[in-house]
Amino acid sequence: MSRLLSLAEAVESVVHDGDSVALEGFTHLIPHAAGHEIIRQGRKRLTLIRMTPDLIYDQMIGMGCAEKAVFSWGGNPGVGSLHRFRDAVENGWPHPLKIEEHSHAAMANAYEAGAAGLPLAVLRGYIGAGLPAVNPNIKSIVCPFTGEKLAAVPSIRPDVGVIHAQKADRAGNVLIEGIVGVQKEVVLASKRSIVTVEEVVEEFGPRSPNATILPAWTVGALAVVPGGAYPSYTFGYYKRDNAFYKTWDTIAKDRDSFVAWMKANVLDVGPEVFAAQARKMLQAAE
Amino acid sequence: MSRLLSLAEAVESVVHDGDSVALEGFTHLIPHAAGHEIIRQGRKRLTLIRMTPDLIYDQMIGMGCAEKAVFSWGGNPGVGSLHRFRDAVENGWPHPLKIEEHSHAAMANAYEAGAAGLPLAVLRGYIGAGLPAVNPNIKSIVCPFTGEKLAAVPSIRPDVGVIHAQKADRAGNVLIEGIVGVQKEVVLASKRSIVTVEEVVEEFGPRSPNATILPAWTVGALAVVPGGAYPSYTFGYYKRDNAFYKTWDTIAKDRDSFVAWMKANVLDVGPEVFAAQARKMLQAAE
Amino acid sequence: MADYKPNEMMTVAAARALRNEDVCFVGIGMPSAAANLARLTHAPDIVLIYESGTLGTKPTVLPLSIGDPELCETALTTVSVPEMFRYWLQGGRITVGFLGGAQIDKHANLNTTVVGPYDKPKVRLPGGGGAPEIATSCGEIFIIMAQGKRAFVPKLDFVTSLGHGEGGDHRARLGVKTKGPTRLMTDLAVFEPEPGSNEMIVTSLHPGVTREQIVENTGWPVRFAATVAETPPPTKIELEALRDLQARTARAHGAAA
Amino acid sequence: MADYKPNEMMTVAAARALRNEDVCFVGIGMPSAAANLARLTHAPDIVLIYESGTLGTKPTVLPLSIGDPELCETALTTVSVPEMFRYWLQGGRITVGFLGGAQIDKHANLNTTVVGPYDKPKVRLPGGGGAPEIATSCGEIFIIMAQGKRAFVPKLDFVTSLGHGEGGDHRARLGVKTKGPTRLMTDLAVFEPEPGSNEMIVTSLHPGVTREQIVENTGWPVRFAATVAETPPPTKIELEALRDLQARTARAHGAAA
Repeated sequence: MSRLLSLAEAVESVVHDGDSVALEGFTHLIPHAAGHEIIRQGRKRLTLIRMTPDLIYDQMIGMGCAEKAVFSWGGNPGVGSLHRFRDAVENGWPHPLKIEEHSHAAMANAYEAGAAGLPLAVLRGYIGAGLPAVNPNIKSIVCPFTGEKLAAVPSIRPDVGVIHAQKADRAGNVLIEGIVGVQKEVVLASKRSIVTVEEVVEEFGPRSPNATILPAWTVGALAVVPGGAYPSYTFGYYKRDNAFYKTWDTIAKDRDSFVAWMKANVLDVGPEVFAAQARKMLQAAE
Repeated sequence: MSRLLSLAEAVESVVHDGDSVALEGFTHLIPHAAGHEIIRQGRKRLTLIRMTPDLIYDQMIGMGCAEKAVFSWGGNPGVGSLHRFRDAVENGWPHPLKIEEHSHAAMANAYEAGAAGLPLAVLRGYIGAGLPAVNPNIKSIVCPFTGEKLAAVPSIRPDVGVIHAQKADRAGNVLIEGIVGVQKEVVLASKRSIVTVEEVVEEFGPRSPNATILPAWTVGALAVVPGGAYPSYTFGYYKRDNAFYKTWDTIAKDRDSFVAWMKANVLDVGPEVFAAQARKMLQAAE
Repeated sequence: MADYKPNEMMTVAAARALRNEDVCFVGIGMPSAAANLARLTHAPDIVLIYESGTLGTKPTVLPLSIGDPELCETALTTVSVPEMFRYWLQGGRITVGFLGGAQIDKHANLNTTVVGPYDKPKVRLPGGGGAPEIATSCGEIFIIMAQGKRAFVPKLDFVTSLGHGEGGDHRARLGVKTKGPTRLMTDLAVFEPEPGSNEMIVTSLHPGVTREQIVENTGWPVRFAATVAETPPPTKIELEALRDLQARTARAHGAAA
Repeated sequence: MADYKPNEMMTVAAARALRNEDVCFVGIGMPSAAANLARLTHAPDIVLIYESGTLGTKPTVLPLSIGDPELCETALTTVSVPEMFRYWLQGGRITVGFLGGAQIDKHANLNTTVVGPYDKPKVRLPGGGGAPEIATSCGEIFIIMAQGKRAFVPKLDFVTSLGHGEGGDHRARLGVKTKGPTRLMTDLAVFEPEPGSNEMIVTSLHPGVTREQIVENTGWPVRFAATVAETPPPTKIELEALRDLQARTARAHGAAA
């Protein structure tokens, strides 16, 4: 049953040093506020799992939270490199980062298999590609009916899954709309979970009979963080701050400017700053 | 791209003698009108695939359309036996029926795998159960990561998939709501398809961003048949005729009363009778 | 205490076994009546899931089929059938699954497939449906079946779903981590697995039922626990809730004719 | 005919290759510009799919990321990412996939993973994302890449996604049934696979481009088709549609700052 906590309490009680942690959200609903809180609480040696490491993992890696990254595409979408991620891989700064690299198809299937309680995902994948030679977690099975060789990857079953969503109701059920990504899968696949939401409502009210809802009993800690996905976005609430994604390229390029930005915008503030940032994007959208 | 046809034209052009045909709908949205049309057109030697054979296959089997049934639960839900199905299996009337029997989990996974273009589905299933000993299409694979033995079944990829849905828009996209069952999967898994709908609207208008929609280019023939799911139901349109399901038990128990009912209610009429039957259930619901 | 029928005692006994915090995979018929009775009495927060995909459903009348409109209309949300079997059942999210059958043996294996040989059945039953995986994926299994020698047999004609297999640690030896059948509710008694052997033994007799009646209605040499309780009879509240539910259901299903 | 830049010629050439009946898996950047240009000009019914799950999307501005709000708001519907990769990509429902990369070889294999050794990269690139399966699951592949010796290399540092492998029937020998790269659009020319060898050869030069320029900007001994066409320059309609789209996009992304 989901417990309504402050974000600080949620991270404190759910995320431990050394955990495998998946903060998911495919461009949409990226749990930036939760990522910042993990940084503020100084978590170390995390295995960070995420299809698109993105700004959120650039920040966590640059601040030294990560020992390993499991991912399928590590860039700043539409902009370019993740400079902190590259600095860790290429130069070992702030310390070396192990990587386990997959394709999107494999990771999406692996989350699906994790949610389904299976030990592996099977896909027609990686044919003629270089990754199987460098990632021992890409194996194969042979179809007993057709003889076809298919790729197999371990299902993803993180210690902790973290997502952001539109809203929860008083009972603690969570509603997700728009680009739903692997949001539902990562919560169902994880041993523990944190869900941040824009708001808590009395009841969801009229909705599609097939709305994407995580029932309260599948959710761990629940925290209300308005704007918690900024500079990503929350469908129905505020837009993506595409300009910030471009600005990040400059901030992150240099170690000093990165550290200064993190101090001013993460270490010295709290999750309450997200509401104002999202408000700005709401106005921009109107 | 979906083609708008009469139901008779759709069945005429899409369903051939000897085809494997899956008429799906998990209690909800069962394509009864399409089943009746297949009977009227006298299709023979079909392999009928369906999780819950139900009244619709009781009728098709009793009328001699089927050579084989692939299924996971063959009963009249909440009522009892399928007498025509039993008569075919137990006594070979009107002729013998081959069966391939699975569990629900296996068939649901097999449709999913069919939609996903895979040759097999993998599940943790059939442990300690008797079916693997009598169904050679239940095999296993070994997880290369954990060593766990998991069940494997061939994916379902029928020649023809047939479903009923709420509505299509002018472009031929199809919207499905409520208990969505394996409706989407069976169309995506099939080589050809027929979708009957309650109505065609200009545009779907406001809807969930994640509405279950089959794009026009994934749909074969489209036919408008108001009430086409009766005595099953269409969420948002009319209720299930639970009383008829009970009545069917009496009709189907006896070969003569079955044949008489089929002549009067299927052979001698057309799909236009469904609208009035559904209207009755609409009134009952109000 | 009102007058009641054996069937009502069976349903009430099954309802009582459910806890407010359970997530229950419900089958049609008696399991559905028992699960909804629990929800309407002592377990208002119980989560009911039907294999049609309806999560957290709260029907006001009992469904005739596994996918009646009421189930979807009153659900928190409804997922596809593949998702239901993958994420929810196989995912290990169900605490209790309800099963029944045409035949049961002393280790609570069930047959709903055939009477007679599989290839040339005397009676072709509906088949397993969800049962083979419900039996192994749910945290534990409750079984509801009216007792009688044709149903409570020494050897099943077909094993549709695994109970305790050949007894003892057979489930564990098959790699199954869930408990299997922990409780069998009949119209005469409650059975539970004997620690060690996992043979289903009588642990509670319904009021007025004798050991002789149990023996006469069980096809194997039935055994009794060292201490056999008497099942508390249905309370007024339980009976009224059950009868109201069944009356509403009869009206709803009949009205459609 | 208006003045235009080589990048514009490249985008227009890519747009022209798309047909009105195509179902196109679109990547971010130039593929997105080309696919939307096609939709806004000669292929109004083309179905655009982005890997974020948006089916049949019709954005009025180009997305910066693969999952910008515009994509979902204008889509027919949006599915989960596992479903996108299972039912839509692997399901074989996409006729054309667009790819690009940091490096390409003469058989149109692509590298977007690393420059230098994998374990100790000189440059760590973003990685494959959807590319490894896009490359084999789509009916055919169009590639857009600006030409230059650092990108058009004799040997890839890493094979992120399969093109024609070692050439010839290598794809078929790997069990792949799709066509692979059928067209490579650069800022200088159009390449197509030579029948038989499946080596990418120049089949059309953009207006004003010389064979010498191609040779200077290709890291392998580039070959030309027996008959090399001249790419028709962008029409006024094409250029206006492309520039309008890019101006709207710049305003939309800038305005958010």
